Amino acid sequence: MNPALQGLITILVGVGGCVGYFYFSNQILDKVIFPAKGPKAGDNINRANQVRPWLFLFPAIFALGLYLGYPVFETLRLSLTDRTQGGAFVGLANYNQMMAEPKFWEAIRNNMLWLIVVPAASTGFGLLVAQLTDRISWGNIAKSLIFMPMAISFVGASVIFKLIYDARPADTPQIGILNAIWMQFDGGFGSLFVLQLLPTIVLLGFAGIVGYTTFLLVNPIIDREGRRAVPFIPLRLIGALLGVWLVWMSLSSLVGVWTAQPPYGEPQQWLTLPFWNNFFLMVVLIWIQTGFAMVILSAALRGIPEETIEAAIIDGANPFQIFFKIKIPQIMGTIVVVWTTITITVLKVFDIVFAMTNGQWETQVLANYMYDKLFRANDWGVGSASAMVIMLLVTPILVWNVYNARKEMR
Amino acid sequence: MADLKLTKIVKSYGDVEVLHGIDLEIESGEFVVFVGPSGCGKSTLLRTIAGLERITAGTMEIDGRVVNNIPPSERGIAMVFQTYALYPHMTVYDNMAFGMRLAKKSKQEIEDRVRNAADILQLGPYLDRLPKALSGGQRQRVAIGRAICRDPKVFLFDEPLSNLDAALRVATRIEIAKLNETMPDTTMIYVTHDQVEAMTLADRIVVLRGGYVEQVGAPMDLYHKPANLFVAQFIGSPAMNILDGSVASASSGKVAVDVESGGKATVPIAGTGAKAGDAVKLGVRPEDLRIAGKGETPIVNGMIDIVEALGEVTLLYVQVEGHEEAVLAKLPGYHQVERGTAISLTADAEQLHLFDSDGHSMARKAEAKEAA
Amino acid sequence: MADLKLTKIVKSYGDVEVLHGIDLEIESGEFVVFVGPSGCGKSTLLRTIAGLERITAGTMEIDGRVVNNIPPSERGIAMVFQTYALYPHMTVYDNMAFGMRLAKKSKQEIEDRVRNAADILQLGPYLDRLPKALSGGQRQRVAIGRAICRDPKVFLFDEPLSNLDAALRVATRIEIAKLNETMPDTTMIYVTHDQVEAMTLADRIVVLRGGYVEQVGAPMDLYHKPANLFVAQFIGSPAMNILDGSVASASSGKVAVDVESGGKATVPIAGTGAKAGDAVKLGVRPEDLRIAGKGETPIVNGMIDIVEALGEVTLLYVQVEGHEEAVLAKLPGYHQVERGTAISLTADAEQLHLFDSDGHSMARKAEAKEAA
Amino acid sequence: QDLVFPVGEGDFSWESYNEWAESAPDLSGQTVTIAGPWLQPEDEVFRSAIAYFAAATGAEAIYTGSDSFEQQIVIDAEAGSAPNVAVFPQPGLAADMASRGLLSPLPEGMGEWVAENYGAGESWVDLGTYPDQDGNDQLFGFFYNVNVKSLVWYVPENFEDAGYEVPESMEELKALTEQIAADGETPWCIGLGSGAATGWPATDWVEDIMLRTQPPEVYDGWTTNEIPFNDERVVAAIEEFGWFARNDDFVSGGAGQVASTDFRDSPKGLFASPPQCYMHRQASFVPAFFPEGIEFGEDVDFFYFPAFAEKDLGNPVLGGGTLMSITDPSEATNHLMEFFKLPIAHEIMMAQTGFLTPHKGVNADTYMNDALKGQGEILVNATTFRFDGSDLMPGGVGAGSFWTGMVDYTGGKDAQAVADEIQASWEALK
Amino acid sequence: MSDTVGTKSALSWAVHLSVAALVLLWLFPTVGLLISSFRTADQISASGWWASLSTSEQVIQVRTGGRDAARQEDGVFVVEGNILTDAEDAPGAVELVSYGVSSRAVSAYEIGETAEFGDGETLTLNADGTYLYTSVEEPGRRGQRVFVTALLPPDFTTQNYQTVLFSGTGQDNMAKAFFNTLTVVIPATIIPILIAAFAAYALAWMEFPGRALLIAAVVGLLVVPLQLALIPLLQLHNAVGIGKGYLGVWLAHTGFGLPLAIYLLRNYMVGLPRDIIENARVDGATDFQIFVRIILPLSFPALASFAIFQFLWTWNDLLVALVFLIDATGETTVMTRQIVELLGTRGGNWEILATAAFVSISVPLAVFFAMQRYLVRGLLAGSVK
Ligand SMILES: Nc1ncnc2c1ncn2[C@@H]1O[C@H](COP(=O)(O)OP(=O)(O)OP(=O)(O)O)[C@@H](O)[C@H]1O
Ligand SMILES: Nc1ncnc2c1ncn2[C@@H]1O[C@H](COP(=O)(O)OP(=O)(O)OP(=O)(O)O)[C@@H](O)[C@H]1O
Ligand SMILES: [Mg+2]
Ligand SMILES: [Mg+2]
Repeated sequence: MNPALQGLITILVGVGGCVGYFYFSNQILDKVIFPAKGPKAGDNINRANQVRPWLFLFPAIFALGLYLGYPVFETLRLSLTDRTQGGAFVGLANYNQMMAEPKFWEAIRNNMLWLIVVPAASTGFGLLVAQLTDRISWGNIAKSLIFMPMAISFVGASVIFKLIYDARPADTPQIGILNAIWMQFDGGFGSLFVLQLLPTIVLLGFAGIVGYTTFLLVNPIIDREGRRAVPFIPLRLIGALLGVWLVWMSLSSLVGVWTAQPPYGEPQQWLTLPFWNNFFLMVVLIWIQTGFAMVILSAALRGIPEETIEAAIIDGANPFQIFFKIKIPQIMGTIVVVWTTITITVLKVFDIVFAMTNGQWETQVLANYMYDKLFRANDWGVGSASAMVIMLLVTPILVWNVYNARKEMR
Repeated sequence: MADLKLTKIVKSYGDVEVLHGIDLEIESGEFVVFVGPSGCGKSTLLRTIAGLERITAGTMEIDGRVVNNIPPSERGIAMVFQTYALYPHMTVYDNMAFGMRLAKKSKQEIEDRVRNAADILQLGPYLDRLPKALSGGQRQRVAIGRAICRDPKVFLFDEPLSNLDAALRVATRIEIAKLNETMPDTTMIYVTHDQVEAMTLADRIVVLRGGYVEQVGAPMDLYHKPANLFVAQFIGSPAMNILDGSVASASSGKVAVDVESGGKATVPIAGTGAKAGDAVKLGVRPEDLRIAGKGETPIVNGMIDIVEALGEVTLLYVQVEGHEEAVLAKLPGYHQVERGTAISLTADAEQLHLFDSDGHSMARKAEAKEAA
Repeated sequence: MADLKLTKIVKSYGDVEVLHGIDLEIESGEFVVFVGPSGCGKSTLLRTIAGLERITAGTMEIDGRVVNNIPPSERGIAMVFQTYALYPHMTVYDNMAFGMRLAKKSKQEIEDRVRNAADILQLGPYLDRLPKALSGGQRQRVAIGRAICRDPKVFLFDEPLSNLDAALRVATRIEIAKLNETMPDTTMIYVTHDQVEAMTLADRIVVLRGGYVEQVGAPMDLYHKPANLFVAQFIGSPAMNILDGSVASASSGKVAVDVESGGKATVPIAGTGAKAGDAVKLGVRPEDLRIAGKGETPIVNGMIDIVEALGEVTLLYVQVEGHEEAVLAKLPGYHQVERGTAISLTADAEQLHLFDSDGHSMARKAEAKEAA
Repeated sequence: QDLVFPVGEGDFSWESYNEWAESAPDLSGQTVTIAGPWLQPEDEVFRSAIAYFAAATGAEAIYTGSDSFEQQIVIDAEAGSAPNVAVFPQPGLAADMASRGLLSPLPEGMGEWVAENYGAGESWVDLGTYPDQDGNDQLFGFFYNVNVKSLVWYVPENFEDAGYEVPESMEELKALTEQIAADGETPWCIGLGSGAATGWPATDWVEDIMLRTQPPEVYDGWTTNEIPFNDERVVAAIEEFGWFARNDDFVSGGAGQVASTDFRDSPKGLFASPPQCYMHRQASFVPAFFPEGIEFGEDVDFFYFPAFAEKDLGNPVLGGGTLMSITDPSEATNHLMEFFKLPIAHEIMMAQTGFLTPHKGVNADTYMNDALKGQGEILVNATTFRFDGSDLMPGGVGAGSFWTGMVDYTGGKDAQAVADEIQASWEALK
Repeated sequence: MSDTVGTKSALSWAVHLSVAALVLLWLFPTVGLLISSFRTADQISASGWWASLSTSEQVIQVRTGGRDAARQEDGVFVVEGNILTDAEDAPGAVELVSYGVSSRAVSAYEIGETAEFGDGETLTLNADGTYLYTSVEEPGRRGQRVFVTALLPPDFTTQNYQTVLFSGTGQDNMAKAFFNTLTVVIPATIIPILIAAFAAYALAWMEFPGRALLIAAVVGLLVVPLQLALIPLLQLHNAVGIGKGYLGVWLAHTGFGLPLAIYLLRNYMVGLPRDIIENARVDGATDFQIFVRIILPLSFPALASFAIFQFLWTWNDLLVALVFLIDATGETTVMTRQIVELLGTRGGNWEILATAAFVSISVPLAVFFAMQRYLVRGLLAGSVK
């Protein structure tokens, strides 16, 4: 049979089966079990309506329970047993073993970096693009182009970036763009400008923005002594601490920028530069996820009532003040949702690290660590234990989301 | 303390010209209301004054200074939006303080001004609330308060009451009237759909239609001396009844009209232009109609279609032959009348309005004299 | 062709009881209007009748059948929502036909009924449009048409006009009144905020307050004989002026009242209960006040605070000593009065209302007789 | 499917095939599924080889390749949907799966046959024998497609231009290395990059050097961890590798570039103009990554990675290879295994790709070219043949810490420290 | 606001410029890949892709004619020919800069100059590529190696695409893989959306005990790493007889995609106007009818947006397909796998990598561009209130 035809039939059967379930189960409920006829019509309809949510939910609950719920418990079980001993219960031995491995701690440290940088950068860029393209004529084209990486698989993206990071010996033409640019620097004024002045400006700007944001976060707490119940004090404090840390980080890197002796004229193995290589890997994910953030945030920006912006204009706010003081607070909810989604992606994505460095040169992350344990070392105990750690890391986000969902229900 | 002068203001969106050269002068401290049917350009005109829209041509002057290119925040205006446009993430206090903070006013001054505005509008207890915890009327007051805090020279309102329910609308309207009195130097420009608001608040009303100014004048002038059919029908609620007719005879100072549906009327008109046989339109307000006494020539004969008794007045919808729309009469007091009974209505000659076939009002005798 | 009987209807949301045992009988073909301040439970009551909310206690009967557990679609009702609730993705025709299609009516019947409803509401030209291509008034007509198509025994309206602008509101109100006449057998229940709607449409008005029924009666009864202070102030617009006072002397059939601000009034009251010195409240409607003639005892003496000239009437806000709110007088015609001038107002004794300190109305003489 | 080489034509060993084909039962309707790591173009070649099995028996033999074969076979076998035959790229995983009861022993008599018919036969049997679930040693793996790792590739004309000679001993090789560096040129191209498997080429270096600095017994002890990984002899071998790889003058791009240069890219330096390096140590399969149009023996050639002349350890050969195991036994599968004993099953491969076999019965003339024939001879004549050590170590070491350790080492980490870490990870696995 | 007085044009320029910069930055990697996919392996490893757009100076190796082309004149062997055109893989017409005959001195001679080297060998190379080679000894089979420094014009090839799409059995397999992939992806997109939509509706608009708990559970399951689930689930599939196949892979994708689908769709549906749903109820619609006739059409933007996301994920997925679909018989294969297989042994070849990556993103890109207008207005309202 023609594969196209075969595919079509299979598709029809699959989708039809699904539609059929919903249709016929409802029909049976309404027509056979609790027919809306006869003397008990009213009661029957009521009863049918009590059953119906479960009809609607059944496939979802079934699939979720089976494909996601069950593995969670299975993982928990595996993480407490040892297969080489025939599945004997070993308590926390796997966890102990994992904790003893420096690679694990390296992965934890890197993961923390990823968890801060990638969601922040993706959301930040997404927001920036969403805002900037909002009112320009070719905004939709720009958005489409920036969304494009979403269509590229992680592995494909890794290929693309490997080409970018490629290094060739010094006297041969570089085929990696990054090194080609790097080789242009010679320690002269150009390099001074691009490698020291520019980063200094960027870093100072970044520190400034973060510092200002931190100030905004803390301001309501210290200002106007408790005149108002400030919402989310703990969240604000955490945010503020994070902000202070980021400011400190950027200021200390400033020192690095001016004291470091860049190895001019030598092609760099970007993926092997310790610490920095993490960032080169993160760039890939940021490149992909920005499109996602942008799409959702741009919709949220459009949802802001125009009048509030006009009111701010009349109040004398400049474009930056409008953006930071009027727009951002109003779409905070969306920002957090986007942030959450990307955070979860970060925790789960291992393909990029796997394909580009496989965790070597100190780039290990938890997801790849887990994959390593599961499929290379065939150590299901430790692999499952690390999976549990991944899930644990998500708990704060989970709690927050559950809290939100409950609030919304009320 | 600002007079506005608009000269040949044109505003186009792309190819669509929305305002076709508006000339308008507004004096310092005046309360001017823009009215007009939906889409006539009221909001657009207001927004060009605010600077939220750039004008395509013409000159806009505030206090003698051309402001065509001055950004909104520097025009000394404040604006209250139909949807309140409160910043949802800020408390009432912050909403009001926002503009002043941006202007780097001192803490003390901000505090003072906010308190002052809150006092005027009785918002004191709500300063720490977020807008979503306020009722509609309170929100609108916050929006007004925010504008007051700016201490503007020109106060702009774009249908500020249309989202409120009837009772609140009345209450807030009165507050705005009071505000106008407490700030006698502030020019206020107010856009509304609502008859009553326009009539009660305005020093002068500007009637707009399709991007043109139809008439400018004090409320009672518009009510009594509409410049044309449009204004006549637009001002006053329920709207003026318009009856087709023709001139039976035109003596100097008096025009006798045969109403198409059979009635007759004589209108005192400064004797210009009208001659027997001309098609004219006769306007008479529902509240001017009364049941024709014996011996009086009725203007309208018809059959009662609907009776609405509102307590102090009774509305009669009278079906008149050859006239599609019912003629509405508003009679004071309570009238027990049956649907379907025949009725004859008349009105005092002084209350009648006559329009030529182009819809222009024919000046009444008294007015013509005045004008002379 | 359906009478409703509500017995001790209680509705709670969680711990909050919103309706506290409503008893109400509505006869077949009646037009009943629910009024009351925001949040009093009007919508909730209407929705329990529709079956959209399950009642917590009590019995609801339609046509003698207990419908407590009958789903909305089986109750023979149709409902028009404040927000129209049109299906945005269906044409006008489909919107109206949707319910009938679900009920598996024949194509022909659907066609007939939709055409019929479209004729009644003059929607013929719009049947193929999507709701977004209609104006507000047209949308509301579609919503009504959709309800008509269901050929309901009970027609429910929840503030159907509140999203329309003034002119449209009047026009649509009239259409609903006509509808009521074309469907004389259909019971209609109508929720509104709007005085005028309530007065013009209702056969009977149900005044709700905080989940209790305050008074049920014909519009003119409520206007003339409010059962208590709340109804008195609620019905009629502008609201009745309430003046504090005390009984000076109470002879049989007449109570003399000293108004706190200095005036005096004599109210004809069936001589029950009132005795000299009792604190009472005197109610007088703005439209009943007139400028006290020479020799007349004024009820109110005060100073004119605001004047609103509306053309056919003039509103005077009179500041009265010891009385926080201004007393409002609505005088027919145009009055040229200055702010700040002193004024004395009075009213006919028959137009005065007297309430005891609990706010209950003291029955007037005539009424007491009637009741007897 | 058409057979690539018509039966009866060419140098192939047709008689044994025909003989077997005649006696083979009719297996029409049966299917044998084979999963392995070969992808394009090897998969096509392999399919062309098993086509002869299909032609003879009527059974359908289906091969599917996958780049993540190692993970997939584990998942499939665990879940119970394994193919009939799995082609393992290294013994470690096979041994692991055997101990979990996921493999079936090869048919009776296979062991004896290998011992008799393969060069260094016993060692091939040993490499394919693992304890099963119950701890009993059984033959699970049959080696098919072997490669020789002790090869150094070079461009003869470049040597000619510079006047260099092919070195005969390790001492000469080191001297040549120094001389090339002294001439201002770069002697070696070394690349350890291999995506997720980055680091493995270095393990081959270390293993090769181990065989050249220590007796085979030490090597064997090392691969089983009887001799710990951080033994000084192992550390010395690592440092010997460091002599080549950690000297900026000796490797193209400098030492820093070694770890991240893709092993598939690194031989290209030989062919650059001017050349980026003169020598490249890599296994027999590397020609697949040479630029197009390179001719064996002319544009490129290889020499044996020599032994130290002063150490009397003979000419040891390091090799690797794929082995076939039965993951889901069936009648047809057993017959397929029989088929792989035939010379023709090897010759078809030899004639089309860089396939080497220790099968003594094959006609060496069917090798695709002389170079391969030479490698085949190295293989058959090896005095000491040792299998790739990292492939023998447990997966967590041989495909884990050893790889990453070598990357760390080329990155500048101390050899002893690296060895200690690897040893620690090995102990953790026990 | 677009037209607010006083918006500075400098600012709007800055906006345009920064958007342009960002777009370029985002586009850059992909452009590099696209260009690389039109170059040969040797070109890619010889120079950066950006250089391929202009003429570049490169050293290339060519050979003179060998033994067979030589004729003997006066005791010396003479070979004449044109190095630029003679050989099969000759570079064609290029501009020559210099040449050399030893790998140690690749540009020792000017064009036109006569080189003398070895034991009495001479070579003269002219600008048009013609050469004269003489040698006292008989030349080798393959002739003298010559290094030429040449200016190579931009040169692109579609060969890579032919290799990826049409080489050998590749053509059949690609077509088959394409339809197989569609067979996997379309139901794996529609089924979870359908199931999620029903569940989302129930969670948003139906009253039943345990609703909040279920919502919480859905959020919690967003984070389960899927690698863990593979073996137990495949075991299960085998146990219940689904084995490996389309049904299995659909179910797996459904299970893995559901939490996000339910999360996003529920948030969207909660935002739909309550009155419409109640009105439908008064009109006599059952929940099923409300869902099908009212909710589904109204949720179309959200459904479309999620469909795009799910489509991209399933299209780009390899792991789930490998585990749940592709069995040892090789009957079923998907695009991603086909591409990975192509990369196979030649994994180091950028040109195949690049081409394969482009082939694999072409369909998702087409889908995206076809549906992007829904994306831009879709999800939005939904994911956030
Ligand atoms: N951005 C725009 N682009 C094109 N036309 C516009 C734009 N904004 C307004 N218009 C058109 O300008 C005209 C005037 O609009 P405007 O909002 O001023 O009317 P309005 O009198 O305020 O009406 P309403 O009473 O309904 O608010 C309308 O016909 C409208 O369609
Ligand atoms: N779902 C709910 N949960 C809890 N309380 C509710 C709910 N719905 C309504 N209420 C409360 O019930 C009371 C009556 O509400 P209802 O909507 O009937 O008022 P209403 O008279 O229709 O007011 P309005 O005129 O503003 O529409 C209000 O106090 C409201 O807060
Ligand atoms: Mg407007
Ligand atoms: Mg309500």
